[in-house]
Amino acid sequence: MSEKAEFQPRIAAFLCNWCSYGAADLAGVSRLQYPPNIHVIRIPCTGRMSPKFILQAFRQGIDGVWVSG
Amino acid sequence: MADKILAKDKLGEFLGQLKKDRQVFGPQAVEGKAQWAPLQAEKDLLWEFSNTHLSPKDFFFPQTECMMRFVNQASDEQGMIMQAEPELKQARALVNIRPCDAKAMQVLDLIFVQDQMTDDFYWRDKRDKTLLVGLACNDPCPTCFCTSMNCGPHSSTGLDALLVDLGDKLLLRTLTDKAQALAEGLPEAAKADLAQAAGLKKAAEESITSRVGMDQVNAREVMDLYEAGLWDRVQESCLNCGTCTYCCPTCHCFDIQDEVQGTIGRRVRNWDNCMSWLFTVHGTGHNPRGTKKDRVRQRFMHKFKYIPMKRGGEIGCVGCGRCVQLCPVNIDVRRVVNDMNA
Amino acid sequence: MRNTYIPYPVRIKKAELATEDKQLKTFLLEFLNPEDAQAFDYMPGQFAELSVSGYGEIPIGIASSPTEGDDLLFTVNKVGHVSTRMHNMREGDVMGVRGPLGNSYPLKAMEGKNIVIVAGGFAVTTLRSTMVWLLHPDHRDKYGDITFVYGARTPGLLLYGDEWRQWQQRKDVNCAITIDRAVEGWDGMVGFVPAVCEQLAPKPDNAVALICGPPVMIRFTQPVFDKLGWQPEQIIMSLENRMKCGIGICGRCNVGPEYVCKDGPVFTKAQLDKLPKEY
Amino acid sequence: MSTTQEIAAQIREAAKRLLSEGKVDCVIGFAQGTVPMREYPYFAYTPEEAENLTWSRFCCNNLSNFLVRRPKGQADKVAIVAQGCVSRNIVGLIKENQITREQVYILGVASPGMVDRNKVQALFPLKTITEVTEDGDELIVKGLGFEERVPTKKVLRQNCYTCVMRNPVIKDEMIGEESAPTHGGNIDKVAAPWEKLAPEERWAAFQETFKDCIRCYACRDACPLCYCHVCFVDEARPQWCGKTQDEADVATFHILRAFHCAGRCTDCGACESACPVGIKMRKLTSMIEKDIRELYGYTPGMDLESQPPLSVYKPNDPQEFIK
Amino acid sequence: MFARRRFAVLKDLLEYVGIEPGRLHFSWISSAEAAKFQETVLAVTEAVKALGPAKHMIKDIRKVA
Repeated sequence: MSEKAEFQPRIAAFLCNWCSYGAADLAGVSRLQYPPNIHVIRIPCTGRMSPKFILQAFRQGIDGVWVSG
Repeated sequence: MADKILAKDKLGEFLGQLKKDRQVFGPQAVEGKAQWAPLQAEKDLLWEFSNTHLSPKDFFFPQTECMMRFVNQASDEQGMIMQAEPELKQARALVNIRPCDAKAMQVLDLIFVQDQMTDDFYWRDKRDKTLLVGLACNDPCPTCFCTSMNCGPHSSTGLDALLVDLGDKLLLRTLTDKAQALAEGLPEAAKADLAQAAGLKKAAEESITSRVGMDQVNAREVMDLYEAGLWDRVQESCLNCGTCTYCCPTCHCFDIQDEVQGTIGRRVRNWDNCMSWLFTVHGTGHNPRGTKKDRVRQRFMHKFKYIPMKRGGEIGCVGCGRCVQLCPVNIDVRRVVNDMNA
Repeated sequence: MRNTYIPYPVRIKKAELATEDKQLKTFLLEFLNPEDAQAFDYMPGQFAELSVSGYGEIPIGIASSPTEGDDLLFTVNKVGHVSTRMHNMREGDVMGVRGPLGNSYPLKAMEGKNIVIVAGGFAVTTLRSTMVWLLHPDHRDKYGDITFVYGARTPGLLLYGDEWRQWQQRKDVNCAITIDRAVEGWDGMVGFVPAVCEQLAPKPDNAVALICGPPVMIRFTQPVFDKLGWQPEQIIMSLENRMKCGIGICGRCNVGPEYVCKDGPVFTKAQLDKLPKEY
Repeated sequence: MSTTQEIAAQIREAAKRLLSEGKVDCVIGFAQGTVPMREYPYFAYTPEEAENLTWSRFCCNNLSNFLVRRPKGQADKVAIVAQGCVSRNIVGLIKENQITREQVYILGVASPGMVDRNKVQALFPLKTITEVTEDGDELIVKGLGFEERVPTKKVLRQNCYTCVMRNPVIKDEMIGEESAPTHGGNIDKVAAPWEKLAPEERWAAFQETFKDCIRCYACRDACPLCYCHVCFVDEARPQWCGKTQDEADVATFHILRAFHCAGRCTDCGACESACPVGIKMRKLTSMIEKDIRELYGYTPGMDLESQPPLSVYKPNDPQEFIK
Repeated sequence: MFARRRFAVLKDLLEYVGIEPGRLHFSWISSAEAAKFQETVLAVTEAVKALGPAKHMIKDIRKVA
C-alpha cells in the first residue's frame, strides 16, 4: 500500500425507510455504482432522526453524516 | 517538628529545591480567579488570596480518571483482562495549599484507605507521591467556618509543611519527614517570629465569625435527625445540580463506567454526586433515594452525621465555604448544620 | 499492595438458563489463575462484582459455598447492561470477578442454634450457599434443627432444584418448598411464603432466622415472626442497593451510615430498625 | 420609577394579602441570601413567612423553574414573582402543558436588570467582597480592606442589556409600574459572537468557552426549560454523552442542551448565573434563538396563542441546505 | 416537514461551533429516484473526502486522562 493512499472517508447515512432507503434498494437492483464509503442506518422515518444520532456518529469518529428522507 | 525562617528573597531557591525531583503546582491568578496550575515562575505564585476557586482534590482524585484498560479482540481473550493504569511517574508538590484543603485530604484518606479491602490504589499512589506545603490563612473570608469543623486557619493537619506569612519573611514549619530536607540550611525562627506567628493565628481564628454547632448533631440519633422537619425547607430551592459536591474538597462519590472505542476499552471513574436521581436508582427502577428531599438530606447527613459516626468524630466538611459561595440557590451549609443542631 | 479494583480473570465453565421465564441464568466460573482462587477467600452471604470488559460491573451474591471447591456459582437476573451481556456470553468466555465483598452471615455466632432460612424468588442465592455450608459434614453437627423455606411463583421459577430435592430427602433438614398457586404436575406445597411460615411456626428459642426475598415477601413474613415471639436481634436479612466500587467509598449504597457493600449486605433486623429505609 | 426596595415592600404586602385571604397556598419569591449578590428562591406559606420576601438586582434565578420541579401535591395554587423573562417562561410552560394558567397567580414586576456577580468580582480580582448594597443606580461594594461604588449599568448580566421584554407578558397583578419594555440593546447585534469568526477558528472559540466545565449540570437544572425526567446525559442505553471531562463529552452536552432550548429559550440568563465556573453558555443559546428569529420570525414566550416554531412547519420553510 | 425545521437549526448550530458545513448533508430522495441516490452518494462522498478526516467531536479514549 502506498504511503499516500487516498483518504477514504467514513460516512454515516441515515436513510428513511420509505424514501431514500427504497432509492438505495432500487439503485442496487438497477446496478448503479456508488462508492462504498457509506454506512447505511435505516430509520423508520426522517421524523425519527434525532440530533443525538448525528452527534453520536461524529463522536465515534465518522467523517461525514448524511441524512436523507 | 522545626520552625525555620525563609526569607522571601530565598523563595526562588526554596521552590527550585522542590522542583528538583517534583512537578510543582501552586495557586495562580488565572482569569481573575485563584486557580491551581503548574508553577512556571516564582512570581506567578499567589500569596494574597482567600482560597482557590475549586478544591485541589482533583490532584488525588481526578474528575475523570482512567483506572484500567483492555483490548477487545475476538482472537485474544487475554486482551479482555483488565490492566491497571501505570502509577504516577513523577512526584509532585502543592505549594500554598490552604490548611482547610489539606485537612480535607486527610479526611479523605480515612475514606479511601480504610483497611486491606478498602485501599484505593489510585488515591494512595497520588497521595504518597505528593508533598503538601501549606500557607496559613491570615485573612479568612466571611464564608469560612473552619474553626467549627476540627480545623482552623493555621491548622497543620494533613500538611507536610506549613508556611506562615510574616510580612517580610516566611515561617516554615516542617511537619513530616518528607519535608525535612526543605528546612535544611535555613535559620531557626527567633522567639519574636514565633510570637508573631502565634499572634497571626489568634487574630485569624478570631476573625472567623461564622460558627456552626455540632454538639446536638453528634448527640442526636440518626433517625431523629433523618426524620427532622428541617429537610422539607432545606430542599425546597435545591436544583439538584452537582455544584456543591464538585466544588467540595471532601465530597468523594464517584461512578465507574466502561468505555469502548473500536477494539480498545477502558474502565474510567468520574465524579458523581448524590444530588442526581440517577445515582441510586436500581436496575428495576426502584430508587431508595427517589425524592429531592432524600438526596439533599443525604449530602448533609453524610458529611455531618454518618462520617463522624464512622470515622471517629472526623467531619466530612472542613468549612472552606466554597459551596456557600457557589450554590446557585444559596443553600448555606452553615445554616443547615445549625438547623440540624437546633 | 494489591489494586482491589482489578478483577480476577475467570472463565465461564458452565452457563445455563435457570428459570422458565429465561430471566435467570446460572454461571459457574473458574479462576484462570489458581493463586487467585486461593486469594478469593469467602464465606456464605458475601457477594462479588462480576466484571465484563466493555460493559461494566454488577454486584451479585455468591451462590456457591467455599466447601464446594474453587469454582464460583452466580445466578444473574437479566435487567441491565451488564447482566444482559452476561446472558449472551458463552461457556469458555473470559470475564472478571472482584471480591469477595461485604460481610457474611454470622455462621460462627450461629453455632449451637436452630436455624430457620426463609427465601423468596431469586434472593435464594446466598442462602443456597449457606445451606450447602451448613449441611457440609464438617459443619452440620455444630448447628441444631435446620428449617429451609423457599418459595417462588411457579415451579419453573424455583432455582437449584438439584440441591433442594436432595435436602428434602435428608432427615436432618426440614425443607419446605412452595409455589404461589397450584399448577398441574406440582405435588409439593402451595401457598405464599409468609403463610407457610405461619404453618411451620418456627420457635424463636435459641434460634436464628435468615430471611431474604422481595420486599413484599419481607413485609408479610415480618409480622408472622413477630407474632411467634422472635426478637429483632434473631432475624438476619441481606440488603441490596445500587453499587459501583463495592468497597465502601463511592457513596451510593449506604443506608444511613452503613454501606451495604462493606458494612453489609447482611444486617440484623435490630440494626435495620435504627436506620433509614433507603433500600 | 420605584426602587427595588419599594418593590420588595409591595411584594411582601401582596404576598401577605394573598396568603391570608387563602387565594394561594404558597408564594414563590426571593429572600435575602447569606452571601453578597445572591438572593435565593424562597417559598412563603404563611403571612409571617411572607415577611422574608425581598426584591433586588441580585435575583438571578428563574423562579418559573420551581413551578415544574415542585413535589406534586405540596401546594395546589401558587403565586410567583415574575419579571419579563420569567413570565415568558411561564407562558412556555403553559404551552408545553407543564402547568395550567389557573394554577399560578402571577405577581408581575418590571425587571430592573440583574447584576452579574462575576462581573463585580472581576472588578476586584482575588479580593474578598463582603457586602454589596444597591444605592440608586450604583452598587456599594464593600470588601476586606476596600469600599467602592460601581455604576450598576456596568455590571448587569449580558442578557439584561438586550432584554426585549422587561415587563411581564402575563400577570394577575402588577407590582410597581411598568417600565420601558426593552432595555434598548439589540440582541441581534451581539448574539452569536462566533459568527464573525472564520469557520476554522470557531471550534477553538467553542472549546475555549466551555473548557472549564465541571459537568455539574447547574445550567441544566437552573433552566425552566430543562424539566425532562430523564435528561439525555443520563440515558445509559445507548449512552449519548459520556460522563467524562473529555472535550467531546463536554461539547456533546452543551450542543444538545442548547439545541433542546431552540425556540423555547427566553434568554433569562439563569444558566450563566448558576454556573459555578462562569461559563458563558449564552454564546451558544443566543445563536440558536437568533437563528429561530431569522428563519421563522419567532420570539419565545411572548403570548399564549402562537405555535412553538419547531412543532409547526410551513410549506415554504427555507430548505436550500437540503439537496 | 417538522424535521426540516429541526435540521435547519441543527445544521446552523453545528456550523456555528466549527463543524465544517461539508460534513453534514441532507437530501430528499423518493424511493423511485435511484439515479438521484447515486448522484447524492457521489456528491456527499466527494465533499467529505475534500475535507479530510474529521477532527472535532471525536471521543478518543486512548488519551491519558
